[in-house]
Amino acid sequence: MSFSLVIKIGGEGGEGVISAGDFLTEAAVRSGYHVVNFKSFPAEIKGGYANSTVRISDEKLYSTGDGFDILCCFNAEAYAYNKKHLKPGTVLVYDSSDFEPEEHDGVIMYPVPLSDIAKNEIKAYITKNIVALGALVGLFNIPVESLKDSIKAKFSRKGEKIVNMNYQALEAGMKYVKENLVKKDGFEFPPPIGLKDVVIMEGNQAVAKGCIAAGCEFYAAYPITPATSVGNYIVEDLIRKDGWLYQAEDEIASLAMAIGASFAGVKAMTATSGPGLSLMSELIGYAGMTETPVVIVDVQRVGPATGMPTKHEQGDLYHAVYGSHGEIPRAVLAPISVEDSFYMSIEAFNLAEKYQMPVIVLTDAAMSLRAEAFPTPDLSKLNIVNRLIYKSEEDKEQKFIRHGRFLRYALFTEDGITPMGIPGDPNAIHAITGLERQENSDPRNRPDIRTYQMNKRFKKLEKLLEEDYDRFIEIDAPYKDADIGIITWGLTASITKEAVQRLRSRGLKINAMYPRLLWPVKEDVFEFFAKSSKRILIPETNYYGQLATVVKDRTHIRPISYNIYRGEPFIPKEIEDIVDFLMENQEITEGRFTPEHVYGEKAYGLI
Amino acid sequence: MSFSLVIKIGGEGGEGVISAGDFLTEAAVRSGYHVVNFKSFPAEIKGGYANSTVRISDEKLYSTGDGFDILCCFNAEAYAYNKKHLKPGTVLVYDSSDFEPEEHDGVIMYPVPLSDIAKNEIKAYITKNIVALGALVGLFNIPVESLKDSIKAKFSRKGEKIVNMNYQALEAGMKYVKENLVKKDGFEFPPPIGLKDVVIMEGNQAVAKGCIAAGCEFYAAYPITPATSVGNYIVEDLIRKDGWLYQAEDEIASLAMAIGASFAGVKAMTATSGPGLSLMSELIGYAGMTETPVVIVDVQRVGPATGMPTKHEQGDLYHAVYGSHGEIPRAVLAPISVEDSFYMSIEAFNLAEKYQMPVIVLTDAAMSLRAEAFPTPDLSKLNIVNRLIYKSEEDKEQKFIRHGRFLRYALFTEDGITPMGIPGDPNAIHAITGLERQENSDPRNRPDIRTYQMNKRFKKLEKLLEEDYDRFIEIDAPYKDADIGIITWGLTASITKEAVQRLRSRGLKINAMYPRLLWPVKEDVFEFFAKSSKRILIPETNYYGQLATVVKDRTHIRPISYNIYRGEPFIPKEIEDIVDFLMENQEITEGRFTPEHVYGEKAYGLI
Amino acid sequence: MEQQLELQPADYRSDIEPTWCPGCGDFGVISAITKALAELKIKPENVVSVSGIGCSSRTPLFLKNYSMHVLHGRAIPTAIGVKLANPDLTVLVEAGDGDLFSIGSGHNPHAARRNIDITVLCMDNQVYGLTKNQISPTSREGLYGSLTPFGSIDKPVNPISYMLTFGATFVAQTYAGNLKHMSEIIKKAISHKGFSFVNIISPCPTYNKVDTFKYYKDKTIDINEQGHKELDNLQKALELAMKDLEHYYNDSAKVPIGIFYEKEEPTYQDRVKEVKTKYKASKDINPQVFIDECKVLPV
Amino acid sequence: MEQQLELQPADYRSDIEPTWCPGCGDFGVISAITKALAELKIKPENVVSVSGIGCSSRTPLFLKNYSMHVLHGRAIPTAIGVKLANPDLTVLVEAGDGDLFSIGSGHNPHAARRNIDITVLCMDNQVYGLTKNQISPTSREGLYGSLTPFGSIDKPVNPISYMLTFGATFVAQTYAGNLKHMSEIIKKAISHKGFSFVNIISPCPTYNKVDTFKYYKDKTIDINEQGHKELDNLQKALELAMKDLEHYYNDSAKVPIGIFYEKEEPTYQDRVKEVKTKYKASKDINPQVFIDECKVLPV
Ligand SMILES: Cc1ncc(C[n+]2csc(CCOP(=O)(O)OP(=O)(O)O)c2C)c(N)n1
Ligand SMILES: Cc1ncc(C[n+]2csc(CCOP(=O)(O)OP(=O)(O)O)c2C)c(N)n1
Ligand code: SF4
Ligand code: SF4
Ligand SMILES: [Mg+2]
Ligand SMILES: [Mg+2]
Repeated sequence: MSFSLVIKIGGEGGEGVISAGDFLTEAAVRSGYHVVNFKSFPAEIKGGYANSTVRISDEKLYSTGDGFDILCCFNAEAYAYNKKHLKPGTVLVYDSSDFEPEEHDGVIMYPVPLSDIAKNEIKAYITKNIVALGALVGLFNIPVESLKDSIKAKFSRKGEKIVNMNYQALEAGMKYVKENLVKKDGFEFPPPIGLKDVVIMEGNQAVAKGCIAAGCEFYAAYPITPATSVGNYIVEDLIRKDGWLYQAEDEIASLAMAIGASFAGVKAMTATSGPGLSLMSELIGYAGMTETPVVIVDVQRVGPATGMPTKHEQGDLYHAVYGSHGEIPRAVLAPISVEDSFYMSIEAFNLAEKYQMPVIVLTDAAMSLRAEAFPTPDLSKLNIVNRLIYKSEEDKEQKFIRHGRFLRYALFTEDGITPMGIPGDPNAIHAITGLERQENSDPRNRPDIRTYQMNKRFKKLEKLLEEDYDRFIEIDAPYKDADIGIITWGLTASITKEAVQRLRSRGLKINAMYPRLLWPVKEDVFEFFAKSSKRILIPETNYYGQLATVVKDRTHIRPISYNIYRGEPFIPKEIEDIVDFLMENQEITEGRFTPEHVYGEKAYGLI
Repeated sequence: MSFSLVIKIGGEGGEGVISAGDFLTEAAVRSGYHVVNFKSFPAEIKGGYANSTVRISDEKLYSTGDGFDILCCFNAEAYAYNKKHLKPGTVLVYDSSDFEPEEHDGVIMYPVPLSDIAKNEIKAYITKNIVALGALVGLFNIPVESLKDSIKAKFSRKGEKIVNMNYQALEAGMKYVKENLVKKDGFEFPPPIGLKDVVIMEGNQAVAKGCIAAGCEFYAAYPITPATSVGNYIVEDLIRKDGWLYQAEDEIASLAMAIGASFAGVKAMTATSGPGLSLMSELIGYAGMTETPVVIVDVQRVGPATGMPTKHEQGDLYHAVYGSHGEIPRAVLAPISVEDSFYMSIEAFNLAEKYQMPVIVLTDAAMSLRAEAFPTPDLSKLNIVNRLIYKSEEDKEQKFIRHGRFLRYALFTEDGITPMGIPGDPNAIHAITGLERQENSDPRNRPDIRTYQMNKRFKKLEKLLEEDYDRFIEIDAPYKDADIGIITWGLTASITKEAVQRLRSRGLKINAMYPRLLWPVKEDVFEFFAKSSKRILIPETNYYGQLATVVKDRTHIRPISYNIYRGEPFIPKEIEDIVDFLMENQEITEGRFTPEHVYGEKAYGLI
Repeated sequence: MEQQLELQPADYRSDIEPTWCPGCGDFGVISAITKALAELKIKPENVVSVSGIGCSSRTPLFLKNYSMHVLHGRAIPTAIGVKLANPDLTVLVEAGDGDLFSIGSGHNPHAARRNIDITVLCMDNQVYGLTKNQISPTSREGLYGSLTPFGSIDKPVNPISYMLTFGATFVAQTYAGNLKHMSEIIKKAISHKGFSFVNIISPCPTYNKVDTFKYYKDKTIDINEQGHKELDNLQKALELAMKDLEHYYNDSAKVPIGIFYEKEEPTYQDRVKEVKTKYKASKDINPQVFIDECKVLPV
Repeated sequence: MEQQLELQPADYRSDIEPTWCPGCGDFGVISAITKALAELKIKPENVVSVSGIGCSSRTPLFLKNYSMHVLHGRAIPTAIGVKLANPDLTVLVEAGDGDLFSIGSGHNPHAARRNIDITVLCMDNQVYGLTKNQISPTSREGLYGSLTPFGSIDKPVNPISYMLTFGATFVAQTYAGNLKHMSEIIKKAISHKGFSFVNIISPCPTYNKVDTFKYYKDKTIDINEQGHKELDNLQKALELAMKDLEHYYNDSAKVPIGIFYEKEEPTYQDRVKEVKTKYKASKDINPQVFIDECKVLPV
């Protein structure tokens, strides 16, 4: 990376911390940079410490890095939270009308009276965050025209006056630093590169856009942090496309509605977080049992129970894979980035429709808010799969009709997939039921029929493994005999990618595998990968090592689990550290490890 | 076994098939025999094929055997279902006023006009089942006085007239066979042994009695087959003990109520089947997160969804172990017999109270109805555990009080267990919440606090493994180098015991392990057992091999799974057959197998 | 499936034999449903029957239209999904008193107040049949159930006044012993545009030994015949509804059957249409548009 | 904890600062609750506050009594469990309109009709606060929500008439802008033996820009002062209740506050006691008895 800069903005929730980060993100994209951000705020409605970290580079980014280069503090609390991370060479920009920081060796300090400027010069305290952006522009040569464009794009709906007030605030910040401060650091933006054909999306937005691109026409919602905004982002697109979003009375109703809509012939979904996923357990089983396509997005947050609703965790994989009484075919997908969230949402519908089963997509709180720019998807080039629908005229031999009854659950297809009948078609009238049933849907308790129907349902997963599995597995294994092979999923995969680059640049032989499809599992793909590495490491942000369980269940791999469960994603350095730790401890070949093992103390990461 | 007899009675549901089996069972117990039965009827309210199999012996029984010695058919349908199992040497007693069977080589036939005798002689068709019992008495010398006692015990509430009518029916059956049939078989009861100090219970009754013995005072119920009768059996005992059973509006409410009652200081439970367990997912997480003791009995039935409500399956282990979003400490218990159901229900409360967490007990549809006689439990000899309650006078240093606040979630106890405060106590006022929290229950998002609280909660399971685990694991490993070591659970364990006896008597070296506590898992206990056997076999009545997954997750064992999922328990012969199959195929060391592998055809068991 | 000029009730009956006990009220109900559908000439392929779990909830499996036998308590939200996805379908819910008023009771208010155009038929036997005799929310006080061997100590639910309060736009009661009345009411309920609710007293001779055909034989009274005609008067409807359970406490009280309330109001679908018009909704829009809107556009 | 002769409202407040936004109506509600408890002299250790999830449902965490902050929608069944386990406790539910009337709405009828002696306080801001602005079941038509950017097209729930219909024996409404009225009503609700429901209009200045303190300032009218005194008349209560939402459609309509209904009826606990008397219930019975009853006894 020739250029990479991490700017962290912290302050009181509601003071524009998050939107300042968003402006910076968008402006960077306008200028043609790669950008990734991370936002965090408390579950409480108002107040509390919020922060936004924006990383900008001229190369593709996988994480927001290990820390920050530039810290911009709107208040003393933000300073207090972050001061332990102020290292020599980092920059602190702070609201000098609010507080005075301590001395920090080698840290470059830029006091700017943000509040005073906003209040006294602009006469609008609310512009404090824009004043801060102005200061950053002045100090680091952030492309100001892009920033202005971003401001304009956001505020133009509110009228020219508001736009101008914000321009003024920006300029006041710039002016203040020009006139009062001397640049003492070396951080500097190269000149803007200019607009490329990219879109910029947040994680939940990418899910929403992916679902609409896949042809979703019905979405049943029940609000829950951090999933609600999938609905916020999709609702108007859906209406414009003559679909509908229905705010249901709870999550059970949501999934029931989605299943009803799917039965009626429409691609349907719901999105929720852990508590909602738990409530949906019984109906997930019903969708699997009745072979009804449906997509369930779970934007994971910290569990169990209410947990920490705005915080990151990869804690719902167990429930997604093993939850619900009895056994059903299902697929569990987990995108590893915002861009991937878009494509995996499409794939979720593709798998649900092709295999007539529930598909669960696992993202998480941090991913939901992360913004990324990526090449504009071209829908005409994407594969959109639709369910197999019974067409009487194609069934000349009337194979799917017996004694005048439509055989929704016919047992004679090789792959277990049988055509669906859609209400309105007089030739495919049938019932669906959660009871075990014979081919024509009549309930039956017979041991043989039961066994055949179970086999029918699970045969579909075998086909999936053959026809669809491989494209979901990204293998980055340049070494025949790597020291360590890392397997990981979701946001942790993204962060691991950066760590792997660094480790390799330090000469370590590290292979990596990033499965997006976590269930079902193709044993030989995992074992083939594992052969290339002496040891397998699975880092996850959960307690037990949930992917590790799935891997142990379905393959022969005995992995080393590395688990944090503090409500935050990994930083790349932590992945580096556990790898270094393992390099120093060659005798470790498996087992579960936590930061206590590596750091020998109770230091649990960033705040 | 010097004496063992299996009598199967089949007919139309509602015709007294089940109660005939129950009379036989009770009478056998009265005479001092060991007895086990298996009952099966359709989910439909009326009609359909029902049957009851009773096995009687003078030695302890683990299963109802592989088939029957004597088949008694009340109608043609029962005959049709069973005729393929009529082997030379077996006996068929049938209602000759209803149908005529085909010829069967070597099968001894006794036609008895059951319906006609009931209708014409007794003038009460309803006594057909008692007439049949009379015929059996006449033919096989079943202790008639015991049978009369059983009839009297059952009907005495209805008056002497009814008792006498049934006596008459019994005698009419006896008389008919004496006068009209010649005994051609060799089946014969030895003389009665006489009453011993035993109780006779059905599976769900044993659960109910165990729970009341454990001190349960509150039970929230929502009816569901096959769990409802736990409530039926417990309700009056509970009231007499000044407790209460509340019929809730659904399963979610049931568990919420049990949690509320537990918070108020009372031992509380609910019982359900798979669909209910799924609905409870979110609250199971809440109980774990808030560290509230609660017992959830899941009488498993065939899933997924509504499945086959009256049929046997071991399909809910995944959900019990891995279900609910996020991660909590919990215990999952599975009794292997009716007697065990009694003791494991007590243990469920013991573990829930000691470790302040939800404990799930898994039984199943077949176990729920199975009757067994076993030595009368002596409560004065049983260990009943109560929760750790905060007592201000014992906390002289006020360790659990900080700034006037009670530290419900104190982090400084070594085992993670902290005393509970019970409403009414002014010294332990506190809140519980599903949010991550600090020691005094205030919600907190801090990474360090989150990590500490997670560790606190899971530390409890470590203590459990140390202090309580071993007594739940029955190991029967007489061989140092067994050919096969079988690990299995629940009802399958019971059936396996008989198969193991037979295999050993045939000279095979088979070890066996029957864990009652399925979660958490103590790796070294499993691995120690596994060392004694060349290969490990895990038979289960589910599709995936759910215990196998848990074993693979938590130990190094690579088992051979043997799975049936037809809605019926194994018979001992099937366990023998898979073992024989494995003995012939020494190259098989792991993997998943089904009857197709063993029998090479699509023959799925008994009906 | 051959085209038929005249649809007969039998055309809506599947070939599975109902598994109900002899004498079960639900036999009457299914006859009334098929009769109503035939007379309304709604083609079987355009009907979707949705149910939960219970003896009554098996009804859709005995019908030859599109059917969803869902999970206990989830018939109404599932039916809503069907209707929203395809408003041209006739969507019926056929479920029990336990299914709709116990585990499913949280869904009722929201379907009713939104006036979603589905027809809910509650087959009310005042007991849990399928699970073999427990009290249901509509059980009278004192009724024996396996979990309440002392007799119910709960005041029963009043389905009619509930649904009126929730804002249902068609609310009626009928009785399984009166096929003609039943099928007429069901016809009207289906024809009504908006959320319709019909409580059907449908005795369970096996488990409810009190609320039997014999009990109801001379107990019902047709409120419409008795002069209740001003059907869009909610206050009046409620007053009448309040009397529905009086017979439990007063031997001489009658059980009102007939239409309590009926009012034409915009359905949920009508309102959705308005919104869609504002948004110029169209199936033809290329979703690429939605993607392109995420480009960082020049300002 | 020192013994206090006189309990003050502050004795019921924990030392956590409420995380509510400045100006949130819930500040008033918590003051009223503590005031009511202090005046009723109920010791903090004998109070259990139970809530679901929402801004309002945080209330129990800000109180210094026994508290259960449960899951979304599960406050009422949890509270029932507490009360049944220990009838001597004063059990309060403090939750939001969404919690109680959306996800939790299936629990209301059953608690009410059984007349379980708990007090349910609904902090009704007509919006989902905690999840940042979605319409709630009590939202007026047209209200903007993040999932309904076109404005709500749903008829709102009427909590008062619901609870009356369900059989609650104490039903009232009050307003967070009127501390005195609030605390008086809450006192009466707690004192009432049986199921009490109080709807508390408690504006959310952050997300509900319509139903504000300003809006309600001169809108409320005390029905009891206005002559509604015959409190055990259900029909009248319902008539009044039906008018509760009129102000949404008619600018000159007032919002009724006060007690709509109050009637002494046997509580669930009273009925339980009767049953237990019949069964000669006793804590002292040795459970060995229950085991021995399974012996096969000589006849
Ligand atoms: C989640 C769940 N809980 C419980 C059950 C068991 N169950 C099946 S039907 C039923 C009640 C049926 O009562 P009702 O709806 O009145 O129907 P009926 O049989 O009386 O017609 C219950 C509790 C279930 N199937 N699923
Ligand atoms: C099962 C579940 N679904 C959804 C949520 C998200 N959620 C939290 S609070 C809330 C609504 C709160 O509304 P209300 O009860 O009116 O409380 P308010 O915040 O307005 O006081 C929702 C949907 C959750 N916590 N759990
Ligand atoms: S149990 Fe009752 S409701 Fe069920 S089928 Fe029999 S009579 Fe009908
Ligand atoms: S969002 Fe509304 S309800 Fe929630 S604390 Fe803020 S003002 Fe109160
Ligand atoms: Mg019923
Ligand atoms: Mg609210």
